[in-house]
Amino acid sequence: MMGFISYLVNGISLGSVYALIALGYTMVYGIAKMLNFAHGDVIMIGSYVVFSTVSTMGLPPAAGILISVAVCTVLGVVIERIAYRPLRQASKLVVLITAIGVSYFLQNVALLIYGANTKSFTSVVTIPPLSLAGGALIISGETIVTILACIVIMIVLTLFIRHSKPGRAMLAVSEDGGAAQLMGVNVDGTIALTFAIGSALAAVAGVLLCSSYPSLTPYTGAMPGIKAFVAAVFGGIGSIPGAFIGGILLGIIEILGKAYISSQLADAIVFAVLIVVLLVKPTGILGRQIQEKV
Amino acid sequence: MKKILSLCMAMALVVSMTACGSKDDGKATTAAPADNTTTAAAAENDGTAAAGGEATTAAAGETVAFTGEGSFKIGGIGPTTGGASAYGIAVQRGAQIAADEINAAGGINGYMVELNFQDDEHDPEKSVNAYNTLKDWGMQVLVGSVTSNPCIAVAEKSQADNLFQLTPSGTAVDCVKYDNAFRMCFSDPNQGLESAKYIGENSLATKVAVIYDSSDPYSVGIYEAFRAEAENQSFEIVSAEAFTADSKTDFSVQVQKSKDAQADLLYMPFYYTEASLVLQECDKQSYKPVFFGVDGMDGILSVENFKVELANELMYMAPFVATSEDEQVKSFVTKYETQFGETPNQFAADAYDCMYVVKAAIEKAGATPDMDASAICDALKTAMTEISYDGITGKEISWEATGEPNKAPMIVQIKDGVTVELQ
Amino acid sequence: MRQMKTKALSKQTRNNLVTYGIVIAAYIAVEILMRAGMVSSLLKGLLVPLCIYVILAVSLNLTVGILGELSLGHAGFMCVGAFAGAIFSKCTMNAIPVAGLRFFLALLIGAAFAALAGILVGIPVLRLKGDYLAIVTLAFGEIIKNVINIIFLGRDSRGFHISLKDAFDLGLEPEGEVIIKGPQGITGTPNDSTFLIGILLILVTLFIVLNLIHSRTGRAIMSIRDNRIAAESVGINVTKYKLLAFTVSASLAGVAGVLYAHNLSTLAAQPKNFGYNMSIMILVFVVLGGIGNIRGSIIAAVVLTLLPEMLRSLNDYRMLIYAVVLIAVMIFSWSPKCREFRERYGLKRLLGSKKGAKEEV
Amino acid sequence: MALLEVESLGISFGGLRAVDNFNISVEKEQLYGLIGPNGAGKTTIFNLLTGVYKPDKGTIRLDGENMVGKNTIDINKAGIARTFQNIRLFKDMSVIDNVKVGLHNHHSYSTLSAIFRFPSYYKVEKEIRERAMELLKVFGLEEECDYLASNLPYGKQRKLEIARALATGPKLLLLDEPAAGMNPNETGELMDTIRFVRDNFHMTILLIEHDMKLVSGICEGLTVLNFGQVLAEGTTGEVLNNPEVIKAYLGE
Repeated sequence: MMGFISYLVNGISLGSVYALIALGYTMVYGIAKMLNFAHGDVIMIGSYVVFSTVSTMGLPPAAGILISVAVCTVLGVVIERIAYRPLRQASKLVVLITAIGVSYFLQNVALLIYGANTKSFTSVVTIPPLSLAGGALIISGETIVTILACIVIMIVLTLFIRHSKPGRAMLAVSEDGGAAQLMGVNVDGTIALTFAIGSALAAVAGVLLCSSYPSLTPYTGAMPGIKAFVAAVFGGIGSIPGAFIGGILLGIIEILGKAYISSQLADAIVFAVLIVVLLVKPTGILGRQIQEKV
Repeated sequence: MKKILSLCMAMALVVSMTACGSKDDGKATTAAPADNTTTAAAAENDGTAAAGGEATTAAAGETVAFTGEGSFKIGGIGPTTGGASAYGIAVQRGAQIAADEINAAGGINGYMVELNFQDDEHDPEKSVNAYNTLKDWGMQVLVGSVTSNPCIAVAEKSQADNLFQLTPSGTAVDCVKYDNAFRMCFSDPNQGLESAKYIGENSLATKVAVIYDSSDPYSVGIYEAFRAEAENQSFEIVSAEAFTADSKTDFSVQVQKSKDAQADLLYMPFYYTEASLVLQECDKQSYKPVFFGVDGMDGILSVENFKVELANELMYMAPFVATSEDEQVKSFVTKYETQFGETPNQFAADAYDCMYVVKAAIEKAGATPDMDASAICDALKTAMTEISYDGITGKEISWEATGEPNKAPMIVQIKDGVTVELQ
Repeated sequence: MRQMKTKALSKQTRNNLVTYGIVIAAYIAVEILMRAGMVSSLLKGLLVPLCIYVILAVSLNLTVGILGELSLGHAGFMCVGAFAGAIFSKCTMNAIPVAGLRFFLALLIGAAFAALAGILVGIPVLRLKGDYLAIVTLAFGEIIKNVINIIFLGRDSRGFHISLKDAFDLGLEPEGEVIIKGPQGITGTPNDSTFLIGILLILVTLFIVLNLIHSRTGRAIMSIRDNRIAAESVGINVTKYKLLAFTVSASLAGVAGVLYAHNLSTLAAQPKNFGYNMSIMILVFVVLGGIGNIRGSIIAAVVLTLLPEMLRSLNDYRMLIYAVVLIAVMIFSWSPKCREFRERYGLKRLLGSKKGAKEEV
Repeated sequence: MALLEVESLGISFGGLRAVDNFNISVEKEQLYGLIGPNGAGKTTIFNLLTGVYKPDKGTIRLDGENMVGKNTIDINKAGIARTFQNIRLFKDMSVIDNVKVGLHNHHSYSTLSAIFRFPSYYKVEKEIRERAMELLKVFGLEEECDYLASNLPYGKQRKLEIARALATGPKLLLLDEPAAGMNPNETGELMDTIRFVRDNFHMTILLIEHDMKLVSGICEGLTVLNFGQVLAEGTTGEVLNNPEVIKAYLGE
C-alpha cells in the first residue's frame, strides 16, 4: 500500500511538470489554433538561460528566473512575428511544419552555443522535502513548488482571460478571429500577447522541469514537449484546467504503468491509454464537444 | 510552387553531380593540393571544392608544410548533431588532436594525415550517406562509426568496398562481423561478462538490481551478457527494470523497485547522462547501494555543475581515466582541455587511440598513400593482428583477426570527485 | 461539348503521363550518368533512400492531401512493413535462393501487414477528427516502435520462440538463430533493394495512387475531404472510403518499409527512423510539395532528402541552415505577401497561368 | 398513397422542443413548400428526414418504407436527396466531379477495377460522364464543367448543388432555401428550373423558402411551421390567406 502511494506521489510530481508545460501548449492552441511544436524547445532555451545566469554567472536564482522569463517572452514574440504571423491565413499544416522548423532551429542554436554535453542543473527550489508517514513517503520541494506553480498559473490565467480586457480579447479571437477583428480587437496584438504569455510560462516550466530532473541538453525539451502535448490533448486541448488534469493523469499513468505493468512498455501504455480515452471522449476529458451545424 | 521546386531540384542535382563528379577523379588534381598545403587538419573541411573552407580550418591545428607526394585520407563518422551528439563530437575532437600530433611529429612514414569527420545523426542511413561522402572525398581508412547500429550498417558497405574500418566505440558484436573491421573498445558481451565476474569475484554484493535502457542495443547487449554470467556467480539479480529513449526523465519507479528488492548493488549499463539522473533519484530516496557502471559512465565527472558527491564510490569499467598519472594520458587531457574547454571522456580517448593504432598499423604494413583503399585494407588487416599498442585506453593492446581488442579491463572508482583505478 | 470532354480527359491523362515521365526520365538520366562514371558514391548511396522517401511522401499524400486527414503515424506503418518484410527475408534466405522472388514476396508481405495495421488502427481512429486524429496516429506510431524494441524473436529446430525480456530468455538450441534482437533489431537482412526496384515501386505507387484518385473511389474520398456532411447526403459511405484510403496509404508505406529494410543490413526501430520525427519528416515533404499535389510530393521528397547531404560542407551549421531553409520555404510559398510578390514577378506569370479547373492532382 | 408521409414527428435539444407533433404528406410529383419564421424548425425537419438527427417520436415513410432509424447514407439510397441552406459543395473538386460524386451509387465498378483500369472502368466512367453532362446541361452549367466548384458564382453554386442531389436519383428532393441570396432575375430562372426538374424527372420536391414570390409561384401545397409546430397546411392559396399565418409572419 505504501508502495502504491509512493508511486502515486512520484506520478503526481512527474505529472505536475507535464501539466506546467501543457498549460503553455494549450493556451497557444486555444487562442492561436496552432500546435506550437517549438514550445518544448523554448523550454529548453529557458533552462539554458537560467543555467548560464545562475550556475555560470552566479546570479541569485530569482534573478535568473526573471531573466529567463524575459528572454523567453521576447523569443516567443519574435518567433511569432517572423515565422507564424506571415502564415496566419495559410493551412494549419503549413504552420505546423513551420513550427517544426523553428524547433529544429532552436535545438541547433543551443547545440552550437552550449555544445552537446549534458549540463547538470542546480535546483532553484530551496524548500526542504516533506516527509510523511515517518519517512516512508517523501515529497520533494520541487514537486510542491511545481504543483503550487501549476495551480497558481491556472487560476491567474483563468482570471486573466475572463476578467481583463486583453484576456477577453483572447477569448474573442479564439472564438472567431474574423469577427473579433471586425469588433475592433487587435488580432495580431492579441496573438502576440498569447505567445508572450505562453513563452513566459515555458520559461517557468523549464526551470521547474530541470529542477526536478536536472539534466540539460539541447534536446531536453523535445520529449517532455511531446508528452505535454499528449497531456494537453488528453485533457481536452484548449482547456486550461484540462491541461492540468491531463498532465497529472499522464504522469500518474506513466509511473503506475512502469511500476505495475512493465517498465519496458511505459511509452506504449501511456499512448494506449490516450487512444482509449480519445475513443471514449473524442475531444479529451474536458474538451468542448463541437457539434457541426448542418 | 511546383515549378520553383522543380527548379530547385534540378539545381540541387546538377550541383551534387558536378561537385561530386569532379571529386571522383580529383584525388590528385586541383582540389587536393589546395587542401593539403594549407593544413592537414582538415577535419572541418569536407574536401569539396569550396575554397572558403581553408580559412576556417586553420584554427583547428597548426599549419604543417606538406612534405610527401600524398597524404593518408582518414575518414571519421559519428553523430555531431542530435541526441547522441555528445559522443560523436568527443570522437571528432579526440581524433583531431591525434591527427594534429601525428602531423606535427612528421606524419606516418613521412606522409601527412588528413582527417575528415562527417555527421550521421546516430542514424544508420545517414551514416551510410556520410560513408559515401567520405568515399567521394577519397577516404582510405575509416575511423567510425561511433554508435553501434550505424556502425553495423557502415560495416556492410566498407566490407563490400574492402576498406579498413576501426571503430572507436561501436560495441555491438556485429560491428566487427567482417574481417576488415576492428574495434578499439570492449564489446557489449565482454563488458557484461567482465563486470559480472568482477562483482562476483570481489563479493561486492549478493543481491543486484539492474536498470537498463531497453531501447538501446548497447545497454541491452551488456545487460544480456551480465545476466547470463550472473548464473555462474555468487550473486542474484533481484530486480531488472528498464527505461526507454522516450521516457528517461523520471527514474523514480526503477530506483524504488531496486530499493524495495533490497538490492545492495545497482548495476547501470548505460550512459552517464541518464546515470546522473539515476544517482540524483537514489539520493532523493536515500537509497545507497554500491553503484556499478560500465564504460558509458565515463564522463560523469565532466557533466558541468554535477554534484560529484552523488557519484561518490561509484565503480565502473573504464578503459580510460582522465586523472591518470600516465604521461600519454596527461598530455592528451591537457591538450583537450585547452582546445575545447572540457575534460575528455572515453569516446575522445578511444578516438585518439584509434588514430595512433591506424598509424601503427600503417607503419607495420608499410602502406603508402598512393595505394588504393582496398590495398591498404589488405595490408592493414594483417598488420592489425601483429601490432601491440600502448595507448591511453590500455597498454599492450593487441587484436584478434576477429576484430576484438585484447586489453585488460580496468575498474575505476570515484572517490571524492576523483577517479582512481582499482585494478 | 464533345470537344471539351476529350480535351479534359486528355489533360488529366497528360498530367499523369508527365508525372510518370519525370520519374522515368530521372531514372534514365541517373543511369546514363552512372555509366559515364559521373555519379558520386554519395548519390549512389542515396538512390534507394530517395525512392523510399518518394513512396512514403506519395502514400502519405493520399491520407493528408486526398482524404484530408492529418496522420503523424506514417512511420509506424513503414515500421510494420519493414519488420514483416525483413523477418520474412531473413527466414527464407536459404529456402528461396532467388533474390528477386524472395524480395517480391517480402514486398507483398510487408504491404499486407502494414495494410492490416492500417485497418486495425483505422477502424477506431477514423472516428476522430483533426488534431485528435493526428495525436492518436502519433501515439500509434510510438506504440509500434516501443513494442518492437522489446521483442526478441528466435528460431531453432523446434520453431519460433518469442520473448519480451531478452535473447537469453528465448531458450534457443545452440544452433538456433535470433532474428529480432530487441533494440538491435534485425541485422544481416539481404541487401536486395536496388535503384531499379525502387523506381519500379515508385511507378507502381504512382499507378495505384493516381488511378485511385481519378476514379469513382477517388472522387468519393475527395468528397469526404471537402465536405463530409454533403458526402453522406449523396450516399457516400464515409467510413468505408476513409478506411480504404487510410489502408492503401498504410500498405504503400509498408512497401517503402520493406525497401528500407533491405537497403541497409541493420534494421532497428529507433526514434530516428521510425519515431514521430520520421512521420513529421514525411509530412514536411507532403506539405512542401503542395497538399494533394502528387508530383509536388515527389519533388519535395527528393529535394529535402538531398538538401542536408548537400549542406555537409557547412559542418556544424548544417542542420541549422536546414531548419532556416525549411522555415524560409514555408513562408516564401505560403505567406500572402510573398505570394503576391511571386505572382507579380514569378515564373508562373512568365509561363502563363491557368485559371479555373484544378490542373494538378 | 402519398410519397412522403410523416406523422407526429418530434425532437428535443436539451430542454427545447424543436419540433413537435409534425405531420406532412407530400404526393408524388407534387411541389410542396415548407415555410415559417426563422427558427421555426424547418431545417431541423430536413435534418430529421435525412437522418442527420434521430427523432425521438413519430414516423417517416417514403413510398411506404420506414425511414426512422436509418442513417443518412441509407436514406439517400432509399431515395431522399437534399441541398443545404449554407451551400455544401465539394469545393476543391471540379463542377463535373461534384455531379459525378452524386452518381456514385448508381454507376458502380470496384476499386480494383479503378486501380487496374479494367474495361468496366472505361465503360462506366463514360456513362458517368455522359450522365453528368446531361445533368449539368439542365442547369446550364456545361460550360463551366471543369471549373473548381468554389470558383462558380453564387447562383450557379446553388444550381450545382441541386444537380448533385438529382444525380443520386432520388424520389424526393429536399431544397433548403434554394433562392437565398439570389436576385429577382436569378430567382425567376430558378423557378423555371425547379419546374423543369419536376416535369422532366417526374420528381417530388419539398422546399423551404422565404421568398414568397417563389413559394406562391411554384408551390402547389404548403405547410407553415411556427415554434416547431404546424400552424397551417393546405393548398398554397388557402394557406397564404390564412389569418393565423399572416399574424405569425407580421407579428414576428
